[in-house]
Amino acid sequence: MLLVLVLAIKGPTVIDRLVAVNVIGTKSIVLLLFAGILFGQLDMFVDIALGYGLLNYIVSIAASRYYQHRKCLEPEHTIGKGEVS
Amino acid sequence: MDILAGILISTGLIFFLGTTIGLLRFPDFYSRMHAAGKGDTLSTVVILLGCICLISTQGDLSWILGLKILLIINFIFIGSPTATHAMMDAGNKAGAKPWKKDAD
Amino acid sequence: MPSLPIWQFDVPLLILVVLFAVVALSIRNLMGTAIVFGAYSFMMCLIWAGMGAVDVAFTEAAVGAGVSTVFIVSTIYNTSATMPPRPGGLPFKLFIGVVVTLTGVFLLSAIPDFPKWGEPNSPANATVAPYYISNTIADAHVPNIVTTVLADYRGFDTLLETTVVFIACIAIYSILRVDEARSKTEDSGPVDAEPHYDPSDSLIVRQASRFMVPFMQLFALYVIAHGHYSPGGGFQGGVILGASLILVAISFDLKFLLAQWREKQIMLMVAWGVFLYAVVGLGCVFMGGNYLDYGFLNPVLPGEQDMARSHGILLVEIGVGITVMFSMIGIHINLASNGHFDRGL
Amino acid sequence: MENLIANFNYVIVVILMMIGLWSMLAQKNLIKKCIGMAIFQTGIILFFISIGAKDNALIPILTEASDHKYHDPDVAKVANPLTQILMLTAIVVGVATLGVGLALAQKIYREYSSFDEDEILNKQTK
Repeated sequence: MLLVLVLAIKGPTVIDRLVAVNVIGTKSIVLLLFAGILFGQLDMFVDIALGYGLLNYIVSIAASRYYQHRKCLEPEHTIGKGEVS
Repeated sequence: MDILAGILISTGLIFFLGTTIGLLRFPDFYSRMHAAGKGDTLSTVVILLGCICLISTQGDLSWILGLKILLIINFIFIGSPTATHAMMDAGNKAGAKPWKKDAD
Repeated sequence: MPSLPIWQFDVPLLILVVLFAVVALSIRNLMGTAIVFGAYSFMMCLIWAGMGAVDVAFTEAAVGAGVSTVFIVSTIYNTSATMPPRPGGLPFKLFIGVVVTLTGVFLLSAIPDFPKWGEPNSPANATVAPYYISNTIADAHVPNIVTTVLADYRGFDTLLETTVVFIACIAIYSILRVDEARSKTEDSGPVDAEPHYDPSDSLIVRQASRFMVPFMQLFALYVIAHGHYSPGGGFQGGVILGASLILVAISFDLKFLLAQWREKQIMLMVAWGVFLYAVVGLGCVFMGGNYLDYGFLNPVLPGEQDMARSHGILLVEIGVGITVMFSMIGIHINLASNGHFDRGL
Repeated sequence: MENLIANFNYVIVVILMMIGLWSMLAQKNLIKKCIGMAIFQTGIILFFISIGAKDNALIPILTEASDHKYHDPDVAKVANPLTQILMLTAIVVGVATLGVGLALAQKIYREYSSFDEDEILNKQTK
């Protein structure tokens, strides 16, 4: 399930990575709950998932504030293929 | 109840598969956002509903767990579209170009 | 019955973690590095949960989702995200590669001496840990063993760790804060040309944060108070509280936060947390016990000796929570505004 | 192969530490050095946590449920709490030290307007 997202994380621009990380964060909530069900002690894991549900979107808001204020897209566009050194 | 849980979880997984395919295959940032924002939220909510069904038969304290998972669903429902909106706005302001058919 | 290291769960995640680390370090744009590092921390949280370390997973969740990535992003915001391509340097990199590989080979050669993964009788599990596990209920009435060990059995350790957080906050203040910040005048201009603040953007984000922040703070208080029975405690709750105020600073404005908490107040509260911890310890000495031996507090706190220990743990956790919360905010306002405290991320 | 799976966690620990070390030594960019430090640290945390994990054990929070007993629990059935608390504090302290590192980097950028080690050295010698 998450293996597909690894491909997404290599997406072309930084902001695509942001999208992918947001998706990964939401999916970790689900995976945490599954781990809790596997352990048979879901009541302990549900708190962590709740914390994730609350905190998950801070990162994306922070990063998007960065782009809103900078108003210039990152040079990863211009470098193009050479993004991975 | 277990059958309902199975149906819900597998539906969520199908939606999630659609999300990932959309993320990988769509050509530009805005359409990727479209796939991620909708599919991700919906699939997570459906899977969590399935989890509620799955645990609702075990133990007498399971209604608290169900309530907590409902809270998680609530927060995801608020937080995830907000994050999507913020990212979309950021992409717009930062100048990501929409994809046109004749561009590439 | 599922076994604790769920192999099918852990092994792919461990491989993914290495992949994420490599990807994070090989991206040339620093923003990308920060974001992929956030995903790395999500994976780490899942690994801790899979190994049964729920408290560690909770801490990692709060820190990774709320705080650390924001720190990196705000640093990049005040500086630059680009890495100019540098030609050459290949011999140097080769040399470093050889050094690192040699270190790795030495470390790998030590692996067969270690106990197997999940060995119940390994030296780390056989010495002092069984005492903690079997005596926590009798000593302190706290089912969460991690909380007991954290605040009671190894209270000195935690006191010093809290002090380290406190010192780190002070260090950042003394490194970054500029002198003009006290006057708060607008003409003490930023060092490099910062983009101007646009108050008209992101109404939706503001409203959503207005809705979410009270729930976060309530949840954080629940985490601190309920840490005796479920994962949680001062560190996690403090980080979540700090993250909620960081969210306020991000989605509104830094000034909005600083209008409510002056920097002097923030520093005072950071000190108050450590002070509360130390005073609880000193109170035990005055009651005739050893330092941080909460059992002797039972004339003051309700309950018998074991319940007094439980309440003492709660007091200490509150102290830890205050320190961690306000040092996170202090670090954020310094990093986000480049020490000027006027505007920032 | 059996041996490798049994010690897989240590292999990952060593790899993570190598990545962190390489990043701290070979990268010229200060922020990447900071992130390398954080990765090195997670390697060490992983080492401790995986040493504390036990087969067929549950999480270190006692409940009245199933095979956990409130009083007199089965020690082999509960994961090691000691390593967990050490690492729990280490994570929070780690984020504080990461903040200190980033603050230093920001200060250096304020003086030299660069994150690159070589450029900073060049500007210093001028």
